[in-house]
Amino acid sequence: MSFNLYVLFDWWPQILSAFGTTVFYFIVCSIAAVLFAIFISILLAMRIRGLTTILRIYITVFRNTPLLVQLFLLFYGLPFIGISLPAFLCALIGIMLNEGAFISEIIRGYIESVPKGDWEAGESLALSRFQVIRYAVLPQALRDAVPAMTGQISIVIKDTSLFSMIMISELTRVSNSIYARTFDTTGFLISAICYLLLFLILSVVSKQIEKRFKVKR
Amino acid sequence: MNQNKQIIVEFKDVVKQFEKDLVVLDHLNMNFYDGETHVLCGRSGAGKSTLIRCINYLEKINSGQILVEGEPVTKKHARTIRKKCAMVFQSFNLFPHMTILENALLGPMKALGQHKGEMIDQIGTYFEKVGLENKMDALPGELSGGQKQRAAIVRALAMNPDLILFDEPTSALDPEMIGEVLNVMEKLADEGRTMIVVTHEMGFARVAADKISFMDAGKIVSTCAPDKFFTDPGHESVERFLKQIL
Amino acid sequence: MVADYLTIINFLSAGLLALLKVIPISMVLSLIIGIIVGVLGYLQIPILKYIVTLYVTIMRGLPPLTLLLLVFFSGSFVSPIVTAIIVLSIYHGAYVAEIIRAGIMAIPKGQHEGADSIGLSVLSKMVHVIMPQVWLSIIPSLVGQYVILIKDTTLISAIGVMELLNYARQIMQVVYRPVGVYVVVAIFFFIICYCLERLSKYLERRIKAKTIL
Amino acid sequence: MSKKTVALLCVLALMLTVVFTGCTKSTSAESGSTVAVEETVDAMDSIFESGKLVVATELGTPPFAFKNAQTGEIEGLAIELAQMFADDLGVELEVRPFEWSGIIPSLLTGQVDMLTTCLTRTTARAGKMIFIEPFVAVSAHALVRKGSGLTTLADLNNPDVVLTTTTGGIYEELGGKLFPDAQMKTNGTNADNAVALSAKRADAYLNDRLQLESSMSMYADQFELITEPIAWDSLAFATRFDSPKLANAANMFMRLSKMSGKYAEVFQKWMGYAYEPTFEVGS
Repeated sequence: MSFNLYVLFDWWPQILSAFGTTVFYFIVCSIAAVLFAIFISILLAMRIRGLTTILRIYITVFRNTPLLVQLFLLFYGLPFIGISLPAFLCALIGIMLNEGAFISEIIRGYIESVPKGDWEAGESLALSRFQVIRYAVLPQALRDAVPAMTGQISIVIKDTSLFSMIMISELTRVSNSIYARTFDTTGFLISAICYLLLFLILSVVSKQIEKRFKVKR
Repeated sequence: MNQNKQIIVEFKDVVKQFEKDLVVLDHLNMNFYDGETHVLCGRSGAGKSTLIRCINYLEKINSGQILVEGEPVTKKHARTIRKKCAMVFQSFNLFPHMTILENALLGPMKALGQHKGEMIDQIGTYFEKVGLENKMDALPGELSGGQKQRAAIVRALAMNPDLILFDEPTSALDPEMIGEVLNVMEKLADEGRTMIVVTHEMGFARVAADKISFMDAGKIVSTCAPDKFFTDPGHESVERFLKQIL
Repeated sequence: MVADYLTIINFLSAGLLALLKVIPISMVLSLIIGIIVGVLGYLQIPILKYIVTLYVTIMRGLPPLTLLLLVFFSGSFVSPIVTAIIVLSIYHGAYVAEIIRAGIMAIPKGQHEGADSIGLSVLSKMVHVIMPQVWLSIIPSLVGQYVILIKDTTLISAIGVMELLNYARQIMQVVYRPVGVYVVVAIFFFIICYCLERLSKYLERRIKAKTIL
Repeated sequence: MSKKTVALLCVLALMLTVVFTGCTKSTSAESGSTVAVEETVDAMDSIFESGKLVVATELGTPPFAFKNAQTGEIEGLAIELAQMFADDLGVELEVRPFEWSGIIPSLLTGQVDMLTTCLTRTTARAGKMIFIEPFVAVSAHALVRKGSGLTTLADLNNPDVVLTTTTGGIYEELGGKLFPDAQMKTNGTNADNAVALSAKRADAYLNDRLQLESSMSMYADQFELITEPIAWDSLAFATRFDSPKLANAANMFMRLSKMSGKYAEVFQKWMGYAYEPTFEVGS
């Protein structure tokens, strides 16, 4: 395991574009996952009979099966039943469903820990259940959930490495292809550094967000 | 005198029980009248809080009927009734992520569908009334307990309610802050607002109440005007209660 | 149709064997690494504490797939399955270390002071006083981490370990039912992970009840 | 105080053991090639000692090596030849399946004695291992969807065209060289590539003819080959540089079985057509 600079000189355009792809997928997927999770946790908090059961099943299933299997099912399985989604959509839907399940579970926890009095205060202002969630409960829960959520989002960075297996030319794929042509593992080291860089940037940003959105009670 | 006033809340044979055997409201019959400040007192666990929480459907009753302005309190009517009666809680329950102005605007804007522009002046005068006109943009977390409770009262007033329910509004406050909240409540009583107040503050009851009811074990034991209540309540358990706290 | 699924399950069972090797060994190794690093992280020994922080940060920021490929192609380890076990253990060891460190931190200060006051050494304090209390509180998060470890074993197909997912991809060419094949794989993981999740919830409740008593 | 230090030292020692075992492992692997010159054992010798020839193969490559869905046995042309070779040596054969990307490392790290899989001979690879005489020569083609409008190889060299091939295979590099303007993608297995082509995620799938034909049989009438080959691929077994004896024996086996007609028999059985010596395979 050694770092050979020539890899960087020979392959920097591919590495740069792969880094861009990774960043792009990370941003798009994490935004989609968070929005989807918020949507799911609102539906859960609405306590609509039947729907709640379905959502609980969805969350349990997606939390307890590997993301890679879900991606393979979406990418290689669905075409057999006539649904051929492009790789981008498979990646997006895969992360949205998988991380969405994890994040909505986090948000649900914080929604449940919003003091009961705040629900009642919202209800006594004659707000509908949705309005209570939308204006009184969810904003608090989301602010409380920021640290746990950014932790989960940092996992999305790592999840993007799985996209290498569904025809997306991101960091891991490109370093693998560098290895296939040069038998040099420097590509993996470079991508590892890129992932760490992204992770550290996200940690700094999330510290700021945490500070900014902290709820004083 | 009662005959001149309209009944605003009517309890008809109301039973409320938690679990199987814990009866909180025991076949309760009671009328509350428009324009009156009605104080409910009694030992803790007597069912006072439950009684007023049943009025705006925060608690469901098991049998009997509650009418608010002639309308039955049911799940179907819950929102219409809540638009008419605002509530002030023991622990304020202000939304911590909004400024107190936003707290006060939330109900009128989202539940009553009013415009912010129409409301903001009126809410401003309420804030002046409670002495918080300089704090409107503060978050609840930045305020003292007394200030929070006064802000919560503004939030209730902002709904322009026919009736305000107070659920032990001073119990969670430090002693030195109780006065500022009671002052505001006295002002409201003087204005002739309809209020139902659950409180242990007998001083407030004596000064501001039009009527005082004493509750014990899920029943209203005695209802009378304050001067009579403190001198000749007419019931032995009320006398004992008064002796203990005065 | 049923025959197809029997073929699939029969075919996949070989992959199960590989997983039965990888999962328990990685669990134990990651626990050992986690205890050592977690205690070291708690003790805050100069210089060493930076190494611990560096290790934990790198493992938290690095995708396990990249780590697997890097270690595997660097050729430092003998076989894919050994690489898989070592990488999974090192990777999850960091997370287990964080769980254990947090567990130690959560033990009331009085316990440390009590142990110090009766003259216990650091080691015997850890072994006899602190760790027995830590176990109880960390079991739920430990089980949660193991669920992630189990799911991460699908990644080792990328370095050629013939495990469940790899067999699944092979059989696709023979039995023409990719949806079915992947669903069978998903069900397998679901059963294991769901049982563990229930177990951790159950233990959490038990532990809570115990501390209240 | 002293007890504390002792305890700390204990923990430190434990930590160091972990670090050191890690180090020794990596140093031994790095210095493996230099050590090999002095004291390594030719795989041939260890094969006789253990009575077992261990080979690596990739399963998703019918008719060369694949798992029979009915019996669960690994079989195919390459496997049968390996079996014949083991029989000649008088030892047992152990076949270890790997995913394609793990094949070459499995040989280089000494887990197996020999690769008996569809290994294309390339100059770069020849620097890593000894190639045995090829066991089959196949042409490599591009597989396209019928009616896709791609009919010649020249059509493929277009920025709009997405090419796919197996991850870690030689066609990734070759495709990049032959069609520099096209986009080069990869998928894990032959079946995955066929899915990608069928689902229009890729416009052409590059691989050797036999692999492509198995993909065509998966999707009856959907695909067609561009008949002009992109390359000729001679597939060969391979062994390590530290095992010249094994390489020598394997070469001799390959040559003799072709001369004796045994090879032609096996070829007919698996390939479905008669063996004709080509300029390279036969000679």
